[in-house]
Amino acid sequence: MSEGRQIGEVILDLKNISLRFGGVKALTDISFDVREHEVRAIIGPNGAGKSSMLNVINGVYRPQEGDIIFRGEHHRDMNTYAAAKAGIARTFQNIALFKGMTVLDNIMTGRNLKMKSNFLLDALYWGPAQREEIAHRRKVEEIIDFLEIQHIRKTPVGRLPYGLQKRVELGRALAAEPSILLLDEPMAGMNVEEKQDMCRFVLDVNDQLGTTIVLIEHDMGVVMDISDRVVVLDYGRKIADGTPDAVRSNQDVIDAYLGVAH
Amino acid sequence: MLYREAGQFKATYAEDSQIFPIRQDRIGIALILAVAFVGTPLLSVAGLLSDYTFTAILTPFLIFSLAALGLNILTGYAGQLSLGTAAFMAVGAFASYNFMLRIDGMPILVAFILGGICAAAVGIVFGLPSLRIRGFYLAAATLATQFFIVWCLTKVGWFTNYSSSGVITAQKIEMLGYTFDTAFSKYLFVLSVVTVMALLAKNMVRTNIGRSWMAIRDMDMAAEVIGFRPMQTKLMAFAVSSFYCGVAGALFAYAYLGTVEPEGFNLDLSFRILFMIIIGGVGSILGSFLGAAFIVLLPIGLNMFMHFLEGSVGINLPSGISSSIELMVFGGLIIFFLIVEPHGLARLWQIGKEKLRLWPFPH
Amino acid sequence: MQFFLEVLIGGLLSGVMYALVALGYVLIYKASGVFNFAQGAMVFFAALTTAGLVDSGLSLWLALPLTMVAMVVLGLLTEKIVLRPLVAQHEITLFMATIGLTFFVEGLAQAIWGANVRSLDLGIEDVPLEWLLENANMAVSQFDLIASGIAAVLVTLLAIFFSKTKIGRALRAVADDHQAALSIGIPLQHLWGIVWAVAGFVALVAGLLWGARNGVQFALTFVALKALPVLILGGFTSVPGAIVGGLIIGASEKLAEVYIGPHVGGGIEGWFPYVLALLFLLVRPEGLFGERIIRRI
Amino acid sequence: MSDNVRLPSLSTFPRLLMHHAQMRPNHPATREKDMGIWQTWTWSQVAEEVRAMACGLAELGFKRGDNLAIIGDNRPRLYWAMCAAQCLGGVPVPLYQDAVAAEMVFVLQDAGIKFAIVEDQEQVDKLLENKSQCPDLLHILYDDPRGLRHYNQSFLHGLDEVQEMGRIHNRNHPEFLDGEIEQGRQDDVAVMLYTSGTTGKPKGVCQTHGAFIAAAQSGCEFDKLGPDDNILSYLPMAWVGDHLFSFAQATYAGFTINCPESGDTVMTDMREIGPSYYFAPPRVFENLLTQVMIRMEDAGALKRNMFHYFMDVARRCGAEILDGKPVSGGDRLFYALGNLLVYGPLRNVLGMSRIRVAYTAGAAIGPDLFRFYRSIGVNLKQLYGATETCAAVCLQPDGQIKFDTVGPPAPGVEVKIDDSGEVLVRGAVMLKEYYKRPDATAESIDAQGYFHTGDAGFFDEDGHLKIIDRAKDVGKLANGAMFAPNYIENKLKFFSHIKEAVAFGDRKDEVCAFINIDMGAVGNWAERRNIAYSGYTDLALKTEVHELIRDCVEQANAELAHDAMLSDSQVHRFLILHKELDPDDDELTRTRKVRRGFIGEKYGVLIDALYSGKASQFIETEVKFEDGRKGKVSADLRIVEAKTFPPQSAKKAA
Repeated sequence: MSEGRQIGEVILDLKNISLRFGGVKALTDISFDVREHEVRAIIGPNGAGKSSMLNVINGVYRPQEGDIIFRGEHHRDMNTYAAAKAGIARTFQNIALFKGMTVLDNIMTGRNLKMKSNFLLDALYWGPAQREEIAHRRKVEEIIDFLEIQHIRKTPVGRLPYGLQKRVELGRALAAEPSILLLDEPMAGMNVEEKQDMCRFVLDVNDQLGTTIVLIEHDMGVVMDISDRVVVLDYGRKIADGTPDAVRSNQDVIDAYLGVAH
Repeated sequence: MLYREAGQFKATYAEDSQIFPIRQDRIGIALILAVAFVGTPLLSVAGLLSDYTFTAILTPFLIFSLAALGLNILTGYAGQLSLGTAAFMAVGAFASYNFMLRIDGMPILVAFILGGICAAAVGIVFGLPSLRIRGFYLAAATLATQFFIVWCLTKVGWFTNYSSSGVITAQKIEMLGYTFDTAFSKYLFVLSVVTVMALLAKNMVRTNIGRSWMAIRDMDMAAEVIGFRPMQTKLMAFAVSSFYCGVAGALFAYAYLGTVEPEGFNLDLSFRILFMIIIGGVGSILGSFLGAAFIVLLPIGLNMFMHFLEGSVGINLPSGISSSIELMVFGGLIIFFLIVEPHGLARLWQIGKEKLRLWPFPH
Repeated sequence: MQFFLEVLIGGLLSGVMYALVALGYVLIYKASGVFNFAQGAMVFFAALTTAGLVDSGLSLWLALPLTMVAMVVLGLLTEKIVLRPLVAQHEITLFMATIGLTFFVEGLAQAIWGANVRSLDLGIEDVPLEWLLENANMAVSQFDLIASGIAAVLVTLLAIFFSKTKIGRALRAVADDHQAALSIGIPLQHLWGIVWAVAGFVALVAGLLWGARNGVQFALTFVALKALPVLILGGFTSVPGAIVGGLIIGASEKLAEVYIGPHVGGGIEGWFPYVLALLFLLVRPEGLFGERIIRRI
Repeated sequence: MSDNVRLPSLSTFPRLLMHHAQMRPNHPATREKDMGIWQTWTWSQVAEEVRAMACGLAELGFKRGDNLAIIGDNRPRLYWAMCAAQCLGGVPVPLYQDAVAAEMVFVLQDAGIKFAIVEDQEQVDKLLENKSQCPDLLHILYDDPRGLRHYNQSFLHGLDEVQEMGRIHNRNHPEFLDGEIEQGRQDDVAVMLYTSGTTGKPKGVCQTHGAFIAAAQSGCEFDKLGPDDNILSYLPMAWVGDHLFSFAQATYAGFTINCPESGDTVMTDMREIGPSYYFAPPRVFENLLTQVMIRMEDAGALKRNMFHYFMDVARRCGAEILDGKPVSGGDRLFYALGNLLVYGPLRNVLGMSRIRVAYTAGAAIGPDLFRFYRSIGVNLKQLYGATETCAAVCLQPDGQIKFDTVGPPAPGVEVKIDDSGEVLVRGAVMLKEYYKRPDATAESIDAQGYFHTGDAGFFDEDGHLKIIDRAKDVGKLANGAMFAPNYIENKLKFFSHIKEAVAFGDRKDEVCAFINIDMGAVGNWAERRNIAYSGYTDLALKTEVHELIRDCVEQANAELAHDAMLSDSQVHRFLILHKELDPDDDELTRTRKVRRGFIGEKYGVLIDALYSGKASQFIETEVKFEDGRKGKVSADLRIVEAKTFPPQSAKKAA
């Protein structure tokens, strides 16, 4: 695709992950890995456990069994803070923006882990806190510029249309300068034009910043277009894993998708 | 209409992120401060403002504003509903009293700060449940604070210096040899404290700490995922909020009432402050002031109205009914605001301001 | 041991009464997702209205239905004027609205009937039950026993109402899913109206019992505050939770007052139930019988 | 500049720039809304940037006499690039940034472009598309690297890198650039602007430093512009108007240019900056007014009545007060009140609070429109000029504003009307030549040194010039009466519901017209009447809309009936076109002038229908969409008769 991007070593390795809620099995013995700088897609019918998988990766859910190896370190499970600290950022299937805040402030929150100021300095403001705010504001403005959302900079996110909210949420995740970006259906509910824009942004992030991307997406065209490798889940189990072409021709996958139809 | 913003462009981020980015607002706030600091004292010296204005209206207004500001930080910004505001005020008041009482040469401001810190500490302890429970479970839990603290202050004699009636008499406010003993000197003292603390609060809510509160409030799961730690964030909100309430409580005792008993900080007071932020505006510094002004002025206005009814119209009202009507009006207004404008007077002001900025266009 | 039992039974009896008040909350919460802080004010309103009517010369048997009518009207009006416009708002907003309602109802009651303490005589004397006193040497109030009996009957009736009747099941459905409730064929607004009317009735009974016991005064509203820890303990959505919670709170509060109270200066009834409930919450945030909430994102 | 004498040391734009860098090093020269704030460069910083860019260009091999294409939105670095080219004795050639690739080829070839500085990936792509057809094109420099990471052509350079190269070059050869600037002469070509040309291929108009400085000087002195003025630079850089105002005058007087964040944010940015000096073609003013009226429609009754009441007051006396003419005390009082309640706030929301001088040019402006702005206290004036005359021939002086003339000739410019009625111009502001087109140069500059503007007009009793039409467009009706299509079209376009009009009538018995409705105004009108419509075509076919437009046409006819020379030009029949005329379909020029000839050919069937007395006509047209896709629009167009009036002028004259 591009010569600027070299797919590297395995950065995240999930081994035999099982997750249950009470008696309900959400994930059963799932293993797959993610390589540095690649675009890795997770697909599957509704209820296949895709979002649960992301939630395991960044510590929202704790799997009952399994091993998560992130950058060579073994974790029984992740916790959200450690995951964020380690450079895992994400967006959510149902937009999880901070509705009462402006676009600018929402994206600023994404930089919180990089801020050193404390509440006393914040309260006094003029001096170190202001300098820090301004330094981070610059970074955030770059993201705003990148995502082409200048015109809504100071709009409360609650007033924005859906497509733009998705974009702002991506901005908030990018603000953390993550090494792995988890995208939960970034293009769901968008029109063709918005999807194209979002695809472009995702590819640009991957390409220009070298960010590893794990995404869940329903639009098969998009998935096949932009991902390097695809893992397919169905009823909480992995049924296929490989390049888009390989997955497309996999009989289990075809059955699973046909199975959804009736 | 009054806003003429054409040409007010920002060439630096510092300019862009100032508290009042619009020049007309800066002029407005400067005027208000000038009137508050210079205008009212001048009027008072000239005899145009009575002591009553200061002791019964302006000073309590400012103190309640500060308490409402404290509650607003917790409830409005961090989204943790609390019904124990008065308890934190009580801690501030009684702690300051004891610091003044037991440590010789304790400067009054330091005592207030220490009082606030004690309140913050208590706030952290009673904020701990917020980590496990949310919503009105938490609100109900904060009632425990209210009952426990007041009980504690009543039952443990040490806090009230073993006063038989449980009533304490606040020491004089003295600074650098000057005693704030007149109505308007106390007002000026309170005004200064409130101005500084309001500024600090504004700074907090527009920087990382404030964003962390709002993030937890709006979408706690997402906040956690991007790296805000719920425990630190919520406890910090409890601490800062309680600190503000604590200082407000100390001012309440020292600059307003003079003598105070633990029962003075009852649930009713907590509710009153909650009402201030609901009517004034949840999640707004300005709203804290507007709400406090409203709740302080409302009974006075109602009373005048009753007098008017009795005096001019000749309707004889049963005794005690005015307090009942006051309750009804309070309750009715709360419901009215929640239905019609859940963001309170501050939002109304904001809408009005927006209209003025776009005048003559409607939107 | 005898004394302990005496205290325990006294506590359990008042616990049943707490449960009664708590039930008023659970009813409304289950049906409309509103935590009705004004339940206490409604208790106060009911008691004051009955006492006021009796004091103005009506017989108790005439005053009761009149009060009932007043309570139903109050409930319906609340539903219509306060809650319907706030439908789909955040639960905290609804909660705060009911705090406003509390003030309004308290003010209204006093504006109509005055702020004086009144007494309410139901014809049951508050004397120790002789049989127990003689045989077990335990002082258990006859009034408490009868009152608890009434409360227990009511609680049972409500529990049956909820689980067995069509309306009751519809109400439960409402709590879970408004759409599903609609499909039952009963308009949502009617259901809410019914619930508020029933809540008014529960408040009336509680008001009568508490009012006759402690006198009809403003302090009656604090009964509601007693019911809060019961709810925290039992869970906001559970009828059995309210009953068990009420018993636990009633008993432990009395025991604590008697056994711990003297060591710390007394008067711990006010906060002890809360602290107990809180400690419990830290272990089980959803309460005894509450449904576990999985936070989904 | 305080001194009126042009020192030889200030005879070129690079010298002027260096002069400002010395005189007012810390005064803002350029601002750009970027990254959320107005990034500001002072004159000394701009001089540094230009120096780096020029040295970088030199390093890449840019030499005296080379032409530098500049393509993009109004970006500071593109403005600086003009000066950088001039420093080296090269000639900047700004191109319209919205032109499609194929349209650019001609200019790139004609001007023999060797270097191009462009804004972004979009423009780079267009140039790459044309690269094979433009063998001269050696280097392409881009301002914004976004999306260009994987473009590895060796002739592509980021401006950042080039400037960095230039900085190093400048450190090694500190004397180099000053020496180059020193070599610049007043008579050197400073810029080449391609005329859009309503017919034929565009021509490159070569203007010297001397000409543009003369034009800038006369304008600045005329309106007392100084370093503290601010202008919003948002018009295409390839247009002579923008070049005069945002480059020549700004560099001459040392005032600040402000580049908006993007085309979409011009309104907001205008409001933020609050320029003191403003320039816009009539259509911009018209759009603004339409928006004002639409937004006021939504206001409450009280506010709306207040607005209309005070607008009446303003119509009565606003313009007079601005002109300093005597007005009754009562009116003054009402106007002052209106200023507080309506005009002031309105100027504020439009971003016009601080405007001292605003100009409009490029097309005729409707008297109502013109009067509106003047009456609310915006000192809007008209000017007349052409690319060939640095846009500066006539200016309206303060206090002598007429709605239908463009004012007396500017200082130092000589204007004459020849026998055929064509306007001729002579003076310092005239073009040097058309690039590589001696034939065209000879055709338009006569032996006496007059430039033939191609416009028809006359002087009124006060010596103000009145322009009627393009000279070549003025034709005759079959009965011999004068036919000035532009004049008629403008009259129609002054109605807010009509966006474009094309009049036909040369050598015909009567006048007929095509109409484009204004989507915004008519759409709003339809919504208020609950008329549902799905798009332009659907709306244009509504009977109600035809009625609406007929009223407009008949009003215009009534006015024309009063004009002695033009009363025969009343529109007898019209139709509403099924699609909007579009520069992408070659129906309009890039400056949105109608290309009557092209339209006449393309829609010949419609014209025939108009004159054949048919009631309707079917038409199918191919259209290009913005992304280059093509589609078809078809419709059955109704032909509408309009009432005409007997000539009134005879009575009036008598």
